[in-house]
Order: sequence, then C-alpha cells, then structure tokens
Amino acid sequence: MSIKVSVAAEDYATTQVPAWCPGCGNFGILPAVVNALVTLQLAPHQVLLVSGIGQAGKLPHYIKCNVFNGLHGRTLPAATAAKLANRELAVIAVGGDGDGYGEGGNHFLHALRRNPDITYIVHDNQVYGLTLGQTSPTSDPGYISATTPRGAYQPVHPIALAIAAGGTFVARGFAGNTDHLAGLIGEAIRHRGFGYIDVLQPCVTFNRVNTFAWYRQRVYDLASDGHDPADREAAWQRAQEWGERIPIGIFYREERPTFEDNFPSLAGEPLVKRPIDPRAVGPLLEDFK
Amino acid sequence: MSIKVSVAAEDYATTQVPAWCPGCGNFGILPAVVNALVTLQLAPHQVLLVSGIGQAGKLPHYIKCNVFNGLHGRTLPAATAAKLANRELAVIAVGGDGDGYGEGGNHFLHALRRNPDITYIVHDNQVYGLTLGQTSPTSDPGYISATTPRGAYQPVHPIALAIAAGGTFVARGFAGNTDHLAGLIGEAIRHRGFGYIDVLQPCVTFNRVNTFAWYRQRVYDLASDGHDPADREAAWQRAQEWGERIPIGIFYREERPTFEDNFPSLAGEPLVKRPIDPRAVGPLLEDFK
Amino acid sequence: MAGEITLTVGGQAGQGVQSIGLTLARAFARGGLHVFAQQDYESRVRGGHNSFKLRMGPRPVMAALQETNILVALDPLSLDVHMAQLTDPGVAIFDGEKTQVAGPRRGYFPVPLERLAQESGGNRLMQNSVAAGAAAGLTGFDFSIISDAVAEQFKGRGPEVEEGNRRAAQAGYDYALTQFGGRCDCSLSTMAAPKRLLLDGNEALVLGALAGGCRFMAGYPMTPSTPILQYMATKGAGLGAVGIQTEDEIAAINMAIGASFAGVRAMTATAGGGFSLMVEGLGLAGMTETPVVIVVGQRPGPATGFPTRTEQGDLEFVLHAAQGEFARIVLTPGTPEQAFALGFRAFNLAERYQLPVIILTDQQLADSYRTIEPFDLSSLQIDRGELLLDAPPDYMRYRLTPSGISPRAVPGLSSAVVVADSDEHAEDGHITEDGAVRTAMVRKRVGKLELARADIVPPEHYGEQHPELLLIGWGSTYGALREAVDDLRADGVSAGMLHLSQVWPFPNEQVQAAMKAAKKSVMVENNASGQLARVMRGETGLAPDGHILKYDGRPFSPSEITTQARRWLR
Amino acid sequence: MAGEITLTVGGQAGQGVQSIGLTLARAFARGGLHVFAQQDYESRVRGGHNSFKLRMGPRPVMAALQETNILVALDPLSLDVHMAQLTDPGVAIFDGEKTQVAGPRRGYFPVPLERLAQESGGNRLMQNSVAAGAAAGLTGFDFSIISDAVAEQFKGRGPEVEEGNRRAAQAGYDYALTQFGGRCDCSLSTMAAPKRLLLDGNEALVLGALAGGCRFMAGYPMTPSTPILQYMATKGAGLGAVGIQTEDEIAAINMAIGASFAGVRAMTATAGGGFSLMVEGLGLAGMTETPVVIVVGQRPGPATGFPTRTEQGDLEFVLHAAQGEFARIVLTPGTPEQAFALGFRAFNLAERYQLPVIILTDQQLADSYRTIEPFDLSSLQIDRGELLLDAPPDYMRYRLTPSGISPRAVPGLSSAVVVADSDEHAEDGHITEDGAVRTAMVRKRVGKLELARADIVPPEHYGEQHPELLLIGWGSTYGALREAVDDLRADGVSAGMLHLSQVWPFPNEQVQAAMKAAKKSVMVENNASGQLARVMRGETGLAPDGHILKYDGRPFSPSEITTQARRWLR
Ligand SMILES: Cc1ncc(C[n+]2csc(CCOP(=O)(O)OP(=O)(O)O)c2C)c(N)n1
Ligand SMILES: Cc1ncc(C[n+]2csc(CCOP(=O)(O)OP(=O)(O)O)c2C)c(N)n1
Ligand code: SF4
Ligand code: SF4
Ligand SMILES: [Mg+2]
Ligand SMILES: [Mg+2]
Repeated sequence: MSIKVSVAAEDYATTQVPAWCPGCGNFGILPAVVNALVTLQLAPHQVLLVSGIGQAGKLPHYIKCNVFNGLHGRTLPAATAAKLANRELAVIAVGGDGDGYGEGGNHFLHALRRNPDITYIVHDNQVYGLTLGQTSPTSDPGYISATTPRGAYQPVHPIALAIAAGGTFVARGFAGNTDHLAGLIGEAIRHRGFGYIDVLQPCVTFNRVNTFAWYRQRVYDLASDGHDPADREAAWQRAQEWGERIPIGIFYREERPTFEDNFPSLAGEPLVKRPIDPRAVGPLLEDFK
Repeated sequence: MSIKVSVAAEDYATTQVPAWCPGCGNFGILPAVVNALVTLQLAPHQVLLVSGIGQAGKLPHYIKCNVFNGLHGRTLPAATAAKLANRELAVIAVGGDGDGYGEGGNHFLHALRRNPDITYIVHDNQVYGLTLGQTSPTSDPGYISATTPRGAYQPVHPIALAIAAGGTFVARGFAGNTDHLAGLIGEAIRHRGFGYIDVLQPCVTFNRVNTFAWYRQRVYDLASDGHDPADREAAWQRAQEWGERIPIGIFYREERPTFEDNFPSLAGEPLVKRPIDPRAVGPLLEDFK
Repeated sequence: MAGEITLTVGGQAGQGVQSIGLTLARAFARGGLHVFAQQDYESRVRGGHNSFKLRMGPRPVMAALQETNILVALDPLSLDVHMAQLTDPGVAIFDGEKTQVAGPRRGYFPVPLERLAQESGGNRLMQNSVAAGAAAGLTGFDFSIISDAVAEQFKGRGPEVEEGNRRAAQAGYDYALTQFGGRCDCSLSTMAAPKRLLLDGNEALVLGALAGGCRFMAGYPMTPSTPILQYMATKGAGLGAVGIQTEDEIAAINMAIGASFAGVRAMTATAGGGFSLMVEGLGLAGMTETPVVIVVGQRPGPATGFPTRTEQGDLEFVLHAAQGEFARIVLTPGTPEQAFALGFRAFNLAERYQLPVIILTDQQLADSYRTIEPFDLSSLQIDRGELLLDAPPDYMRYRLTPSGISPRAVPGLSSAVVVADSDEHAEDGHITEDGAVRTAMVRKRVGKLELARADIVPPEHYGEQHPELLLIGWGSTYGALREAVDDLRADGVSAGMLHLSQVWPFPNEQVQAAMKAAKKSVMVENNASGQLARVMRGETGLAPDGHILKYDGRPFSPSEITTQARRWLR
Repeated sequence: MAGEITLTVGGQAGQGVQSIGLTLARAFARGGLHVFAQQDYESRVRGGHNSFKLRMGPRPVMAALQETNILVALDPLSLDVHMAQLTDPGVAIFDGEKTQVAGPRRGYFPVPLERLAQESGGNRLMQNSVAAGAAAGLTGFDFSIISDAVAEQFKGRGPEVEEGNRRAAQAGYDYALTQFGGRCDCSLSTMAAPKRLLLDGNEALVLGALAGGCRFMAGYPMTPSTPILQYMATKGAGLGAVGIQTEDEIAAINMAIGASFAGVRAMTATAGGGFSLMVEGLGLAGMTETPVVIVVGQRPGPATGFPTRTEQGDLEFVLHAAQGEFARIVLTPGTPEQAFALGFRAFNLAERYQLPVIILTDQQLADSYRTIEPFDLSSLQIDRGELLLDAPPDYMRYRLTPSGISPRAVPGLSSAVVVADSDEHAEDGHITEDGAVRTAMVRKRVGKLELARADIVPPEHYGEQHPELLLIGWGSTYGALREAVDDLRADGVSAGMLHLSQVWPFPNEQVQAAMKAAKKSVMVENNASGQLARVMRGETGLAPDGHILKYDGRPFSPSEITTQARRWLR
C-alpha cells in the first residue's frame, strides 16, 4: 500500500450524484464531512461511514470511502462494533432525526453511556424527509403533518438528552454554516470517545417552519458566547435554549474511558488483524475434563 | 354491576403465591401498590396492570385486577394504548430496569415526551434478576457479573434522563419504605400525565452491592430536605446525586397536556364504549367520486 | 382493446407527475370511463424519474399495459425512457421550447407548456395544467369535466388560482385539439355510468378497516403502507378513530395489541422491514389471543431493498413469523374491491378467532388506482365473536371450551377482571409450568387454524373451468392474470385463472380441485423462488407444472404473462 | 441397560440441585463412566421445583430415562414429584429429620443430611455435600474421585471449606454404604477410559465457535442461550474475544454484522423471542452479504411461553424469517459433538457463502450434559472463502462473478474502499433503481443456496439401512431417537433413524433415498404441527406415514418414542 503524501478533497470525490432536492440542507453537511476528513488528513480507506435509511442515510454514497449503509435506525450498533473490530478505522455514523431519535432512540441512549470512540452526526431536519414529510421526534410542537394533523406534541430535546445520558462530546452544528460544522466534525472525530453532533438541517421541501432563514436569525455560537464546554451545568442550561436563540457549537466535552477500554482483550493488534488458530481453544477444554 | 361501598386490601388478594426469592425487595413494592389502590378507592376491575418480563414483571399476577403481562421491554406501548382505548381505566405499567431501560429504553424516552395519563413503576434492582444476575443498564460502575467480568461501565441515570426527556412526574421510591412508596404511587396515579417512579429494589440473591442496608444508609426524602418539585433546575441537580446520599421522593412535577389531549376524537365516550357502525364510512366515500 | 387508451405521464419527482395523472384519472372516471392507473417512482423526493400510467376505456381495465398511446413527458429523460413504448400512431407531448430534441420523431408533439401557462393562466407554474389539458385534448374528451377536475386540485387556493389553472388547461386542450387532433387515434367520449369510486389499494383497505370498526391504529411510516396511517390520522379521526405515529414498529404493534386487549378494534400497517420488528408482537397476539390486524405492504427485499417498488417476496415470512406455533390468518387481496372487503372482514375474523390477521398487500396494489362500483355498505355485518360484555365474577380469560374459543371479556366493562399473559398460562391467565395445561393450551391456539377453515375466502376461478392451462396467483397479480386469461382465450387458448385472496389457512380443497380440473397449472408470482408454490406443495403435495416468476421490482403486465404462459402450451 | 444407573436430584431453585448433580456427573465421568444429564427447572430463582437427572454407565448414554434408581430429594415436594419414577429396587434419599413423611415407603432412605453436615463438616450448609456423598455411597463408587469433585466445587474458598465438604461427603458416603449398601442394585465401578469431556450443548457450541475463530459476540440474555454470551465474555476474553451485553437484540445482531463487515468472525445467540427482534438484521446480512452466525436456542412459544423448557417450534420461523428472498443455512445439531462441529463449521460456511448461518438448538441440547471424546482440534481447517486481503483499487464489493460469489474485501486493510448497502445496489455497492441489475443481484443472493448444497452435512442414518420403520428427526431428539432405535431393534423390530443436523439447504436426495429404502417413515418432532414434515413435503413432495409429536415443554424419552412408534408396526 502506497503512503499518501497528502489527502485532498478530490480523493473523496465520487461519481454518484446526490439524490437530494435542490437546496436541501444536506448539501451543507456533505462538504463539511469531507473538509473535516481532509483537515485530519485521513485517507478514504481509513474512514468508514455507517448510515441508516433516510435522506441523511444517503450521504455516505457521495463520499468515496468505506461505507456500510445499513438499516433505518441501526447505525450505532454497527458502527460501534466495526470500531471494536478494527480500531484503526475512523468510524463515523450518520443518520436522520427519525433514524436516530425515533427508530434508533435506544441505541442512542446506550451509545452515549458506553462512549465508543466513534463519531455520530445526526442530520436533524425535524421531519421524515424520505417518507414524505411526516412529523419527527424533533418536530417543533404544533408542527402539522399528515400524522399529526392537529400539530406535533412535545419533542425530544436531543442535546439535553445527550448530556443527561452521559454524552462525552455533545455538540450542535448548522447546515447553513459549513465551515463551523466542519470544525465541529473534526473535533468530534478527534475526541476520544463518542463525538455526537446534532446538525440543524433545513428540509426545503417539507419543513416550512425551520428554514435556513429561520435558523440564521436564531443560531449563535457558544464558543463566542463565553460558554465553557467543561461546565456540565452550564451545558445543561444552554441545552434548554430553543426558540429566539439557538446555540450551536460544543455544549459539553469530557474525557472518560471509552467503550473499547472496557475490553482488555482488545489491547494489542486490532482484532481484524489477528490470525485465527483453531487450536487456541485447547487449554479451555481442560476445564471440562 | 354492584356499586362497591368501599375497597379494602382483601379485594386485591389473589391465591397466586409470589415466585420471588424470600427477602426480595419486590415484597416491599407489592403492598405499596395495593395500598395506593386502596387509598384511592379504586376497585380491581377499574385497574389495569401492564407488565413486561422479569421478576418485576410477575407483580401483576399477585394483585387481583386486570392484567396484561406482555413482552419483555414493551409495557409502555401496550399500557399507553389501553389507556387511549378506555380512559376510565387506571393503567399502571410495571417492569424491571432491564425491561424498562435496556430492552424498552426507546419506549421510555417517547412515553416521557408524550405524557400519556398512566403510571410507570420500575423495579430497579440494578441487575437482571430473572435471567440470573447479569449486569443491567443501571448497575453501578464496576459491578461484576458474567457479562461484565471486568466491571460494568457508565450506567443509565434514569431520573436525570426522565427530566431531560420531558417527564412530568419524576420520582424515586425505595422498596425498603413501603409507606413512602405507597404515597408516591398514589401521587403518580393521581397525576394527570405520565407518573414515573424508579424504585430502588434490592435483589437479595444477585446484587451484593446495593443491598437494603446499603440503601438505608443513603436514602433521604426530598420532601423533608426542602426540595421543590416545581423547580426543574433543582430537580436536575438532585438527579445527579448518587453515592453517599441518594434522594427519594418527587424530583419533578408539572402539568402539561397529556398524550390523549392530542386526539380530539377521544373526547366523549371512551373508545371502547362506542358502537360500531359500518355505514359510518359512507360520507368518506364521497371523496373518491 | 377497442376504444381504450393508455396515457403515461413521466417526469422527475417533484414535477407533479402524480397530480397530473390523478387529475386526469379522476376526470375520465367521472366521465364514465373505467380507469386503471399504475405508479412507478423512486426513493427520492426530487429528481430521478417517475411515471404515472393511466389506462382507460369503456370496459373494465385491471392492469397496465407496456404500450402507451399518449406520453406526457415533463422532462427530457421521460422522452428517452418512454418513447419506445409509444404506439403507432401515438403522441408524445413535451415542452418543445424547453427541451431540445434531435430531429423530429414519429409522434413528437411539442407543446409550449410553459409559455401557454404564462399566457393563459398568468403563471408559468400552471404548466402542468396545460399538460393535463393537452393530453385530454388529444382524446377530445368533454372539456368541462377535465376543467372541473383541474380546478378541484387547487380548491382552497382562491378563485384566481382555480380559474388560472382552468384557463391553462383550456389552452393546452385547445392547442392539442387544433394542432394534433385525431392524429393518435385516441379519442375518448364520456359514457353514462353510475358514479364509480376511483381509489388505490391503500385507500380501499383503510376504508374497509374503518367500516369494520377499526378505531385505533398505530404505525411507523414505511412505503408503501404509510398512506394508511395518514388516512387514519386525518380522515379517520373524523369518525372518532385514533391514528398514532409511533417511535418504531415495535411500539406500533404493542400499542395495537394494548388497545385491542382493552376492547377496541385495532390495526397497524407497515412493510416487510417494519414487520420484521413486529414479529415478537405477532407472537404476543397469538399467545394472549388478542385480535389484531396487521397490514404488510410488500416491497422488494431483503432489507431496505427497493423501497418504492413491488414484489411478492414476503409470503412465507408472514406465514411463519414468530417463535412457537399458533393460528393466524393471511389475506391477500388483489384488487381495491378485495382490499375493501378483506380490510373489513379482517376485523371480524380477528375477533371471531382471537388471533392476528395479516393482510398482505404490495406496492402494486397499494399505489394503483382503479375505478370500482361503490361499496355496498348495507350488507356489512359486524361480528365480534365470543365477546363477553358482562363477564361473570369467576371469569377466566383462557377457559377451555367445546367451541375451541375462550369467551373474551375486556377490562373495565364488568366487575370481572381479565388476566392475559405472554407466558404459558392456565385458564385463569396466570403463569403455569404444568405440562398437561401446556398441551391443552397449545391445542387450543393451534386448533383455531382448523376452525378458521370454515371462513376461508374461496379462491376465485375465472375463465375456463377445465382449462388446458390454469394460471394460479395471489394478491396484486389479479388484474394482470385476469387480462392474460382474457387475451389467451381471445387467442383460442383454453385458459383459466385461480386467484387466492386468502392464503392461510390454505384453501386445500379448492386448489386441489382446480388443479385436477386443469391439464396444466402454472404458478405466477412476483418473486424469485415461487413461494406460493412451495406452500401449496407443503400443504397438498402438489407442485405446479411451471412457474412464471418476475423479480425486477416491477409488476407483471398481462403480455408478460401470456408470452411466458405459451411455453407450456407447446 | 446393564450396569447403568439413573440418579435424580430434586429440590427448589436455589437449593443447589444443579451443583450436586454436576459434581456427581463430573466425578462419575472422571471415573471412566459415560454420563448423560438432563435439567428441568422453572423460571424463578428460588423455590418451585427443579431436577437434575443423571444417567451413567459403562456404555455411551444419550438420553434421560423416565425411571430413576436413586433419588436425592432436597425438599418434600421432590419426594412427591419423583417417587413414582423410582425403580424397584430403588432408593430415595431425603433428610428424615427435617421432612416428616407419612409412614415408611419402599425405597425411602432417610439420611440426616443437616446433622451429618454439622457433625462432620462443622457447618449445616454442607448438607449438599452429604447428599452427594450419600448418593455416591449407594453406588459404592471410588470415594476419592467423589471427594475430589466435591472439593473442587469449593476451590478458592480456603482449605477449611474444602476439607469440611470433603468430610461431609465422606459422612454421607459412609452412612449410605453402611446403612443401605447394596439395597438398590446400583453399584458402579470406575473404568479405565480416556479422559472424556463433560459438557452441555451450549458449552460445546461456544467452544466450536471459538475454535472457528469467532472473536466477537454481542447478545442480550435469554434462556437457554445466555451461557454462550457469558462464556464469550469471561473465558472467550482470554482468547482475545469480545463479548458484549447489548441494550437489546436489535443492537446485538447489528453489532455482529458491523464487526463482521469490518472483518472479524462474529456471532450472536438468543432464543426465539430475541430472534424475532433480529429478523430485520438477518435480512440485512442477507442483503449486504455479510457473514454472521446466529444461535437460536428454542424454547416453547409463542411469546414468552415456557422460558426454561424445551421445544422444536421455531424451525419454519428461522427458515423464512425476514422480508425478501436470500440464501441462508440452518444447522440443527443434536449432540454436544455436533454442536462443537457445527459451531466451528458455521463460520466457514458463513464466510464461504457470505450469508447468515443459523444454528438452531433448544433448551434440551443447550442444558444437557454428556461425556464425549475429546475434540480433534488438529483436523480443523479455517476457510475464509473468497476473502480478499489485498483488494485492487477498482474493487467492487458486489461484483458478479462466474463462481456466484463476490470476492469480499474488508475496510481498512487495503487502499480500496468497500461499499455495502441494504438498498438494492449495483456491483459497486451504490444504490440502484435498475431492474436488470436487480434481477442479477437477486439471482446471486438466492443462487447461493444451490451453491451451498455442495456443503450440506448429510443426515445421519443409524440402525437398519432398509428398515420397516424409519424414525426421522432433527436437532436435540438425536439421543432419544437413537436409543429408541436401539430398543426397538433389541425387541426385534427393524428400525432405523435418519437425523438431520442440517435442515437448510434441505438434504433432498438423502432424505428421499432413506424414505424410499424404508417401509414406513415416521417423523418425530418436539412440536405440535410437524414442522420438518411440512418443510420436507414442500421440498420433496413426500409426506411421512405418521408423526410422533410432543409439545408439553419436555423432551422425549426413548420409551415415549418406542411406545408411539409401535402404532405404525401393527
Ligand atoms: C424499519 C424501517 N421502518 C421504516 C422505514 C421507512 N423509512 C425510511 S426513511 C424513514 C424516515 C426518514 O426520516 P429521517 O430519519 O429523519 O431521515 P430524513 O429522510 O429526514 O433525512 C423511514 C421511516 C425503514 N426504512 N425501515
Ligand atoms: C425479547 C426478550 N429478550 C430477552 C428476554 C429474557 N429476559 C427475561 S427477564 C430478562 C431481564 C430481567 O431483568 P429486569 O428487567 O431488570 O427484571 P428483574 O428480573 O431484574 O426484575 C430478560 C433479559 C425476554 N424474555 N425477551
Ligand atoms: S425531502 Fe427535505 S431532507 Fe429530503 S432531500 Fe428534500 S429537502 Fe432534503
Ligand atoms: S433474583 Fe433478585 S430480584 Fe429476583 S426474586 Fe430473587 S431477590 Fe428478587
Ligand atoms: Mg429527518
Ligand atoms: Mg432488574
């Protein structure tokens, strides 16, 4: 395998044409992911993108790297395990808000406490895009769709939830600010542990409430607002903000042993590189004699 | 149907003999549930207990009332729907920590935000009792079992989670204090919305760490410690306490529209009592002409 | 067939393919024609290529053909994709001022859609109304009906918008009539006919369910079944029904079961992937003997597969899903009429036998529209089986009875208490470890399959009763099969169709009799492994003489069946 | 059989039934005897009634009998339950000073367990060692072996505890030998024999998996498969394996698939209820062609059912689980030997054909111990199939090849990238909507079933090759079936057994040949509906002449089979 002198955005280019609607917020997330990978000088074969099903779940097809596009809602278990199998991979899970907070809510909860050393990017458009506009767990109260004709009720607040559930890197990005988002993604990948980013992603087709303009008027950067990501209490309070002012940036960050750290058997060579020897079980058989 | 003048504990008595281990914390929860029902003067046929699978899931068999003992982890959807079908029933879901925070974690999250007018009691013994002692999502860090021989990692903190996820009645009881627990259960049933109680329940067979004695040394009552359940911020802070001092009582309580309130079609007679008329669809057919 | 026209609208997702198609379908239906419409779309919201194929004529039409007489191409790609299907004569409408095509080709009929929209309606966005009008103009169909259907689409957006679109449609209509009239041999005239319904399989099914008293639905969006949930949550609410979008499919099935246990007729709807997550709940319904109706709209698998396309690949899956053994009923409607009838019937069966009823549809049935005669609501009878409204104090939910059915009380309606359990239980509903009780309870739960044989919907035998060639199918292939039989017979082939709209309990006798009466039997399935054939063999020992299988994600056309069927005639 | 003894330990959960039984089993096994042990327990942690049935003798034993020569009753209920099974002569040991029994009965042998424990070991908690010793004393078996096995149980608890228990066992042994020696015609002596292994089906299976290179397991506790996860997490870790307890079964299967995609041999294990939740993941493995091994330990369903008991009710479920069509392999080991061999083989098959392999066991196999000859590790060969360690830059994961298998690279090991997709995909792994590509990909995925026929584990034909009566079975009934055949033949009946340890792809030819060679065939299944028979009929058209079915949650004993088998001999 040749040693790459440097990685450029072209190395991540594919011939796949995004199947998203023109103007979709996802077009702001795609380059942010690529830029972060380039900034970190990761080569495509060192990266594994794991996704679910939804508009967000298509993202990995538009980046040339290893891809596992699995089931709706099941990105995190697959991504966590792939990392355990080969910790040399940079593993990034991506999915939608329905995927991650609806179908996959349980995995989200448990990934937060386990703290696997992977990254998780949620394209949060507050709507089920691919299935044509139903209410999502993060739809704002009152959001009207064919499944909540009287308006959505109380939503999930993913940032607050992530902090409560033991997240070690909890951040929010905005698809309308690719550079800032790329920075967050870079930080999340570098973070030793579960780097979680909820990305405000306007769905220009179905979500007529939370538009680019709506967000632009509201978002502000935590970093420039004096927030200290080491302060969990402050993070919790910022997480409650939603409405006139919506914070983006890193809410909370801490160092904690990763999920992998719990398995001494993972020390040494990555699992995938170890030879298989059927005779290794020999000593275990003694217990049964 | 005859009108009961008054309901007594005997009305809830069954001939079923509990299959729990002698000394199990569940024996402290059973009378608490019955006492609450008697205090509220609910007759057995007005009560529906819905449970999952586990030691905790057996509880409804020991109380004479309507029982739906469903699947492991799936109490909340069944209970929520039963309430929608017949809002005249007092619906109480019970299950274990594995059932509710492991297998059923996603339903827990979404019940908290939806706020159905039901009660949810989790027998939290921090262990998988019925399957013989494996680590549970709430096992304290370092807890040794055959599935975490090196010790459990970061647990779920259900109270903090419940507050973050939008719980409207968040409480903790202790199986070693049946009277206090009965009071909490009564409050939870009376609460218009999702009355959630995590009950510290010693498992005398498998959990050698979180014993009756361990808890007795640590628990204190929020009500007598000046806590205001209307103060969400204070509730969040109290929810962080675990170790030397463990609060019990009501952490947080608020009034919010219930899940049922979102469905105007539920106004009037309970669904179950409405007659069925196939001809009622007639007008809808006009749309297709 | 004489007097029959196929009209295809093609374009990108988001361009309005479906709305043009449906508007025209409605108009032609109101004008007394029989209409069948089939949709083809991709798993995306904008772009790609979608089409809406509309076939109509004076006699009933049940399937789409491959050829099209009229093409409305909203983008250049649609010309590429569909020109090969154009009949001769035939006409392809497209916006010649926007789409540059290489040289004139047979049938090309450029219409300045955008310009006419601007000129007539005052808004270039009205171009779809121009297109609809132009397509209608080619047929010379009564414009007032077309105009009303176009306007109706914009109801509520103000009289200006409605009128503008009417004018746009008129401009298109006039343009086509004057510039191209008669050139495609596709004129259609109104017919005096009773007011028919135009609906797709999902709509028919959910209306049947509502007629059947379903008042609770919980579901999670999944193509092709999402519209059922949406209908329940919007229109169903008007009848007092509740439609809930859950966090996942596991919640959906457990909610449906919870509501049903509490006495309300309840359902859920999903596709194979979502049903995978409902499997444990299916067994729960079986074990607790809780009636529940589950719609599984098939799409090509495994896993995510082709989310927006069609297949009959889940039959054996739904027949055997869940651990342990218990009776279930599997209905496989093939037409909107059957979807309505079985959507209704499912709830009676579920309550009569206290078990889960699966309605197995697919994208082809779910998304295809057809004109049908209005339902006869007056004949519908609700049967709640052995429902006990006033249970005695010593009531036991799982009493072993001579009928094989335990009378079913629901909580709260009497002073008796109702105990249901997912563990093996005694008659009183409490957990047991007893082997003899177990054996009796298994017999009861499994035995209901035999009881349910009394209620099997018999397969439909169409065409020759003693044919040389019997085509056997199930579900959405109904229309294509039936037309294939018509076509074969018109060609002098002795052909018949046996169509199963109930697969389980399997109609052994009727199938055996039909096969015996036929010289050769060929199984026609929209899957790769011939699932119904395997089920039939497992039940009867009989194997068909051949298979016609298709598994590219697209439905059969009648001619695909006839072409292959002839192989067994040599 | 001559020289053979059955010993039953009965008591409440938590009384140490299993530990007494297992200690004795180990001791007798070390003394050169063949041992089979079957467990019966309830879904509770304390109380109720459990038993551990131990059969041993000089020749191989494969099943438990209903009769028992020795009963060790740790509580009064155990006397009630098991006295009827006592042979004549036979001995029932119980603590006569604690349990008041009505009058002396044949075989009653009160032993002051608690008092002897106190007197000999100094602690009344050592009464179980007294009981073990007493049971052994009746057989006159070499005490030193018994003593070592008892002591071993307390290893790590200090020499005092070990010694105390040794003395307690000795007290029991002496008491029995002196007071009751010879009275039960159940003496056993040590035999010179190679050191055998004593293990249960779960242990054999997980050892096979570890030998097969499985280094990743994710699972959620569920009886009877929990011990597999526990072994992986504890002992497996010593070999570098990872064993993870997940939040639910959905996570478990998706983790196993994720790890396997990343190149590590991976598995999960559950029972039918948990497998229900894995169904979508099963299809994901099928679609993405990711090798994965899934152990499904059957227990009586539906739903929660009988959590701690046995049944063969999930066969058709695992054969057809998941939407869409794709190849899978289903292995059905019946003995610890087969569990080890197939636990090993499953990983080779999964990688060779890039598909999910299901190992279908049940509580009877999982929890029953048997002595077996040590495994021959030297002959085991790892075959990773078309694994590509150095993939070319233009690598495409789903390349259509003449072999029908797409070479499989794993991410990160070369500079090529690997793209896998749960949607229908082109050769490069990216989403497609193309019908022709779809058809080709379906053929590949379904076609692997035919390829895998080359690797079918042939059914085992035992007994007469041209029998009057052929008993056909699969999975854990192996031992009972085989002994039933022996017993029938000893009675002069021409009998044979055909046992399938692989059910899918179905071994058509071998089954047809065996049925043809037999006069009558009877299918023996631990379920209510005769699932293998239905599968067989669907595949071959052949139906057995009869069924022997049992579905009370308990395993077959050989005599239950022989009694029923005779019905077809008349
Ligand atoms: C098990 C399962 N249930 C349902 C679906 C159908 N489905 C596909 S995408 C989607 C939701 C998409 O919403 P989200 O995750 O927010 O992604 P978005 O399209 O908005 O990016 C659903 C319900 C599925 N593929 N699998
Ligand atoms: C789908 C499914 N998975 C696994 C099980 C097995 N199971 C039964 S109880 C239980 C866990 C019990 O733990 P918990 O919920 O904490 O209840 P406890 O016994 O401690 O009261 C498990 C995993 C099951 N019944 N169903
Ligand atoms: S539907 Fe919404 S989220 Fe999906 S591609 Fe279009 S704009 Fe983006
Ligand atoms: S195992 Fe633990 S939780 Fe279960 S009954 Fe015994 S003491 Fe209670
Ligand atoms: Mg979304
Ligand atoms: Mg527990």
